[in-house]
Amino acid sequence: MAILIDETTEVIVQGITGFQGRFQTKRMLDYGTKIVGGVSPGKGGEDVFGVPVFNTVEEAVEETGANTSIIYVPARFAYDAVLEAIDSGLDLVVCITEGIPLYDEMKIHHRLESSKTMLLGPNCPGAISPEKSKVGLLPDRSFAPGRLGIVSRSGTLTYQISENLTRAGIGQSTVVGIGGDPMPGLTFRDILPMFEEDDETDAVLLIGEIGGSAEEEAAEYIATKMSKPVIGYIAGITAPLGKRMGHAGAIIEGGKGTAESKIEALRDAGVIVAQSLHDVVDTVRKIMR
Amino acid sequence: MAILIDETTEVIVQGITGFQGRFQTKRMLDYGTKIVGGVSPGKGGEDVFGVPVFNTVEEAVEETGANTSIIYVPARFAYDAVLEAIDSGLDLVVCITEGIPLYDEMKIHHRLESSKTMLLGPNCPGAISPEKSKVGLLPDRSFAPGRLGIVSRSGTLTYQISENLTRAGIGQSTVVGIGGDPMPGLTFRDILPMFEEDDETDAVLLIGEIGGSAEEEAAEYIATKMSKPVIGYIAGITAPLGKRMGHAGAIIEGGKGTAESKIEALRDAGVIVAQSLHDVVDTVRKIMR
Amino acid sequence: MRLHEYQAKKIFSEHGIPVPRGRLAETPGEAREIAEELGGEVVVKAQVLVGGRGKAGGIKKAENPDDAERIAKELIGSYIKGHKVEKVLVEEALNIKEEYYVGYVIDKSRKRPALILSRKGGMNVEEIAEKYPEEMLKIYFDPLWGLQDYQVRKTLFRAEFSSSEISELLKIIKNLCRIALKFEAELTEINPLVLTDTGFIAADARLNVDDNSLYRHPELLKLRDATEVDELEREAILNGLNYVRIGGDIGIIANGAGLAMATMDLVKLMGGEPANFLDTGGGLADPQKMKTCLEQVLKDENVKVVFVNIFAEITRCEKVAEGIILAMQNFNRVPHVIKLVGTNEELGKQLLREYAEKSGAEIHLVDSIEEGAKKAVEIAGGV
Amino acid sequence: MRLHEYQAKKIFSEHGIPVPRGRLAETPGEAREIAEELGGEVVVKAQVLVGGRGKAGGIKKAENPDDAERIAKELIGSYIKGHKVEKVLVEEALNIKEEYYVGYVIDKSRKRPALILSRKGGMNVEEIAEKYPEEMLKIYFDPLWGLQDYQVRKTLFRAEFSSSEISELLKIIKNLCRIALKFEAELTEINPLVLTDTGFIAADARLNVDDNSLYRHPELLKLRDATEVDELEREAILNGLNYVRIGGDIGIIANGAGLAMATMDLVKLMGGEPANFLDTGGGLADPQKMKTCLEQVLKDENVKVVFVNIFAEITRCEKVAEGIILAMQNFNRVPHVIKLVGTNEELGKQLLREYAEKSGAEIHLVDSIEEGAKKAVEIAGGV
Repeated sequence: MAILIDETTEVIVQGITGFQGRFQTKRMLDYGTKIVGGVSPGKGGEDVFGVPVFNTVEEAVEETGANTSIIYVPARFAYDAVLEAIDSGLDLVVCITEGIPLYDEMKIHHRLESSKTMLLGPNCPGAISPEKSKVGLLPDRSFAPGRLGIVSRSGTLTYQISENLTRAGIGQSTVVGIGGDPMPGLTFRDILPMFEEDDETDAVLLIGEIGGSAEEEAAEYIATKMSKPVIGYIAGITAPLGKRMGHAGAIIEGGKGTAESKIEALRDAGVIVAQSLHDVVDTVRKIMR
Repeated sequence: MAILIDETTEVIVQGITGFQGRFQTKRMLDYGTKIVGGVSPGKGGEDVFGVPVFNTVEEAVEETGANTSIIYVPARFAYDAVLEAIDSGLDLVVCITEGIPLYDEMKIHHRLESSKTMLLGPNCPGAISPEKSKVGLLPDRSFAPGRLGIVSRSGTLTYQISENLTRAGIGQSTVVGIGGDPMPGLTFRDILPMFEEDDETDAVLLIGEIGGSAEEEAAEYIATKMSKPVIGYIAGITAPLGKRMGHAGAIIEGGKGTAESKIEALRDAGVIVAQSLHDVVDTVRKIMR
Repeated sequence: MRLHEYQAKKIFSEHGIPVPRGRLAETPGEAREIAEELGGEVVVKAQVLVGGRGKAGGIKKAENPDDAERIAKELIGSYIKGHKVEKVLVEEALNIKEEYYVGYVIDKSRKRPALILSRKGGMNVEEIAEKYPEEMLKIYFDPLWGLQDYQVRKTLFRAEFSSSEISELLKIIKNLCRIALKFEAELTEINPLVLTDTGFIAADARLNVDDNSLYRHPELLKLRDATEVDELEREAILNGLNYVRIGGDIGIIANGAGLAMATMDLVKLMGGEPANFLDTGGGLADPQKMKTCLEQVLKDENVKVVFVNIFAEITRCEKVAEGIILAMQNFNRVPHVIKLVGTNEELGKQLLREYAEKSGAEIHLVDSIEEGAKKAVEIAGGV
Repeated sequence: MRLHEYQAKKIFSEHGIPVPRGRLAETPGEAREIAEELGGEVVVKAQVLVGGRGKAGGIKKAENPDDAERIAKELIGSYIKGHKVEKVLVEEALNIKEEYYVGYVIDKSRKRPALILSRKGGMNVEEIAEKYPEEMLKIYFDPLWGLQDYQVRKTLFRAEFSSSEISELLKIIKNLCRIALKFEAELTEINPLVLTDTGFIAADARLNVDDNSLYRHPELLKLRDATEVDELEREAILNGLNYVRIGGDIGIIANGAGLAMATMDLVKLMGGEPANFLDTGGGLADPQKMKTCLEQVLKDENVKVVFVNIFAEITRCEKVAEGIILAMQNFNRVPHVIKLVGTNEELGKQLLREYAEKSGAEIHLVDSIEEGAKKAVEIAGGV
C-alpha cells in the first residue's frame, strides 16, 4: 500500500528541461519512479532521458494518463504551474519550488479547496515509498522499505533521521516531507489519517519544528482519532523569539509556536516525544518492537 | 401558487430609509405585500410605516425570518447590498437599482453561482402576483389575478400591455420584470420553467426587446421543454444598428440581437409572436380561450 | 464610453503593448511636421468614434510629408458617417508580415470575460467568425482570477501557434487583460495586431469602458469626448436623456425604453417614419424634465409632429401635462399627439385641453397607442 | 520585510489613512526645527525595526523644541535592543480620547486574511487577545473578493460600535485592506488608532510585506533597510544566508533549517551555548558557498569552535570539504568539528584529514551529530 505514492504512480515533471528538473528526473528514473512525461512550454516533442516532453500539462496528461505531477519551475512561474496542474485534474501535485509569493500561495489554496487535487509542498522535498516510488529529491540511500511512516516539515533533518533508522534496521512505508512553508498544502493533519488507514504502516514518526500550529492541530487529531502509535520530535527548542530560522514557517511569533507548546500538545495526545535527535532511533525502536 | 412570490413571501427592504425605498415600501404595504423589515446601516431601531429597521441584513433575517429582499440602494452601494443579501441566505433578491458597474455585476453573478439565492434584476421593476404580493414598483392598477404568466425585459411597456390585458379581462398569475440590464440575474430561460410548472399559469406572454440573445435562448427552451402556449412580443423592430435604445442591453451590436432574429427564433420554437403592440391582447385572447 | 484610437494607444503603450510611432495632429501643418519627423511613409487616420472608418475613407496612406499634409487637409473638418473629424493620427507606415486579431470582451450571456484571438486580423470579429470559424480562438475566464498564462498556452499550442509566437502573444494578451480589468473595459481590441520584422505592433487600438464605473476612473472621464455621438445626441446626453436620432419626421417620446421602442415600431408599422427614439427615464415629477425632452425632439428640424406616450406609474399625469405646456409655450412649432395613462390621468388631460383651448395649440389627446400612432402618421402626411 | 514607521505612515497617508503631522529628522537640529514648525508638544520616535520600542525608551514626549532637540540627541546614535537609531520621527502630540487596535494579518492555518479590530489599542495584539478576548473582533475574508463593507458592518454593529464610529472605521479598514492587498502585506497594523477631537488618526503604523513578492514591488525594494536586523545578520542577508545570532560560543552550520535547529538544540542539550543558527541552504556544489558560511560564523568574535553538520544529498562531500579548506586557509582561528554524510563522503573526509595534517589545523571529523555536539561542547569548555 504505502500512502500518496506507490509503484502504480505515474508522474509528469513540470519544468523537466530546467537544470534541476532534468537532474531530478534522472534520479527518480534511476530509483524506479514511473516518470511518464515532462512539461516545458515550447519544448514539446523533445525528450529528457527518454521521457517525452509536452507543451502543456493537459497534453501530457492526455497522452500519458499520469496522475501525479512534480513541479520544478522557478518561484515566479510556480503559481501558474500549480494552477495548470490542478486544472488538469491530477490527484497529487508535489511542488518543490521555494520562495513562492504569499498571495500566490493563498490563491493556490483557494483553488485547491474546490478541487480533488492534493498539493504536497511548496518548498518540500517530496515523498518516497521505499523501493516503490520516489517523487521528490530525497536521497535514495537513506531509506529502506519497512513499516514506519514518517511525516516531516524539514529536509536534511529527515534524511539524517531516516538514515539513522534505516541503519538501525527500521524501514519506512512512506516518508512524506510536507515542507517548511508557513502555508503548506498537505499538513500533518492530512497525512496522519492516511498512515492510520495504511495497512503497511505500524507506527508514525512526526518530525516537527517551531512556528505555526501544525503540530498542535496534529495533536488534536492524534488524541481523538489515531490508533497507531506516534513518535514525535520537534526541532528548534533553543530558537530565539521572533527570528526566522531558515524556513519561512519556522518563527516564533508573539510567543506562539514554541517547541515547548508543541511538545506539550503532542505528549498530551499520547505521542512519545523524543528528547533530542539522538533519542529518536531508540524511541522508535522501542515502539516498533 | 404563482411563481417567485405569493402571499407567504416575507420581504425586507434594503435601503428602506431612502426616498425611493420609503415610498415603495408604502406602496407595497398598501398592496398587501408582507414587508417584515427594512435595512439601513445606522438606522437600526427606527421604523418606516411601522416596519422595523435593522442595521444589517443578517440581523433583519434573524429577527423577521424574511426570505426575500428588495434593494433600493444607489448603484455604488448595490454590489455590497446584493452580496450581503446573498450571504444572508435569502431565497430571492430583487434589485431595482439601475447603473451598477459591469464588473460589480459580473462578480455578483459569480457569487450567485455558488449560492441558492436567485437575483431578479438589477435594473428591473420587480414582480407581482396580483392580489397576493408585489415586490417591486409595478403599478397596482394594471394587474388583476388570472392565469396568464408574463415575463418581460421592460417596465412601462409591460405595465401598458398588462393594463390592456386586464381591461380585456385577462388576468395574470405572476408578472415578472427581469429588467433591461445586459446581464440580468434571472432570465427568460430561468422564468419560463417556473411558469411551465406553475398550476395557476395556463399560458405565458414573453415581452422581449432587441439586444443580447436572451430571447433566442428562451426559444431553445420553449422548443424542447415547454408544453404551455407562449405568446411573444419583441420591441425595437425599427431600432437602428449600434445605438443603445435606453436600456443598456437594448443595442444591436455587429448585426446581432435584431428583433427579426428573435422573432424568427421564437416562431421556430412555436411561439405565436404578436406583430405589434396592438396585436398583443388579441393574440393572447385567442390562445387563452 | 469609447475612447479614440489615439487615447487607447496611449494607454496600450503605457501598459507594455507596442504601438506605431506617431502623434496627433489638429492641423495639416502639424501632420506634415509629424510625417517629417517619422521620415518617410506615414498613415493618416481620422480620429472619429465610428466603426468601419477605414472603408469610409478615414484612413489613408501618405507617401511623403506633402502628401500627409494634403490628406490631413482633406480629412480635418470633414464628416465620416456623420461624425466630424477634428484630429488625425499620423503614424509610421508598418511593414506588415501578418495580421492577427486580439480582443477582450465581456460575454454577457456567460457573464464572464473572454479573450478572442485569430490569425485573421484586419476585419471585424463577426466577419472573422463567419469566414474563418476554425481560426477564432475563444478563452473564457474567471473575472476574479484573471486569465492564467497556462490557459493561453493551452489554446495556442492546440491551435499550433509556434513557441515564439506564443511567448510574444502571451505578453500582449496579458497586458491587454491588465488594461481591461484596470479600466473595467466592456471591450478592448487590437485589430489588426501586426507582425513586422521587429515584432508585434498594435496597428489599431480600441477600448470601450463601462459607463457605470466611470466614477471610479476619473482619469478616463477626462478623456470623454462627446463627438462619440452626433450633434443632437450629444446635447441629449448632456441633458441626461436617452435619445437616438432615427431620421424620419415623427418625434417620439415615451417613458421607458421598451415603451418608446414599441411606440416607434407602431408608428413605422402604420406607415410613418420615426424621427427619433426618446426615453425620458424617470424624474417626470418635475415638469422641466418633460419640457427638456420636447425641446430636444423639436431641435430636429425634420420633425412635423410629436407623439408623447406616457404611462404614469409613480409620476402624476398633471405634472407631465404641466411639462408639455411649459414646452409648448416656448416652441409651439408642430402638433402634439398625447397619450397619458395613470395617476391623475383625468386631471392631466384636463390641463392640456384647457391650454389647447386658450392658446390654440394643436393638441390631440388619444386613448390608446394605436390611435396615437395613427394620428401622428396622419399629421405627418404619411398616410 | 518590515517597513519603518515613517515609511509605513507615508504609504498610509497616501492611501487615505490620516496620520499625525510630522517629519523625519536625522539630526537633533532637524528635530528642533520640526518641533518648531509643529508649534508645541511633539513626540520623538526612534525609527528602529524592533518590537516594544516604546517600553525600551525609543518613544519620548517633548514639551518644546529645546526638549525635542535634547531627546533627539539622546536617541540618534543610541542602540535600542541592539538596533542603532539613525533617524527619529518628530510628530505632533495627539490629544487622545480613545485608543483602538486595527490589524490585517494572513492567518496561515486558515490560509486567508483576517481583519482584527479591538477597542483596546496600544498594546500588542496577543496581549489584547489574552486580557480582553471579548474585545478582539476577527473578520476572515476571501483574498480574491477582498473584505466587503457589509462584513465589517455586521461585526461592528454586533459589537455595539456606534454608527458614526462604524462609518469612520470602515473607511480606515478599507484603506488598510487596500494597502495590504496592493503591497502583498503579511501584516499591517494601526496600533494605536487614536480617536482625537478631530477624528481618527493612525498614531503608529506597521507594514510587513512578503519578501517573496518583492520583485513585483520595486517601489518597496527601494525602501529596504538592512537595519531591520543586527550588524552580523545584515551581512549574512547580503550573502544570501539564513543566519541568526544566538549569543553563545559554539558556531553552528548545517545544510537545512531543520538540521541546523536540531544541531543547535543538541549542542544546548549537551551543555553548550550555540553562538548562532546558520542554514547554508542549497548551492554547496560551489566551495565558495561553504567558505562564506564559515567566514560569517567566525565574524562573531565569541565563537570558540565551529560545528559543521552536512548531509550531502545532491552536493558531493569533496566540494564541501574544499570549501571548508578554503575558509580555513583564511581564518584558521578556531577548531572545527565536522560531520559529513552522503555522496563521496570518504573522499571529502580524506581531503580534510590531509589538509589538517599538512596545515596543523584543528579538524575533528565525527560520525554522528551526537559525537559532534559533544566534541564541540568539550572544546568550548562547556563541560
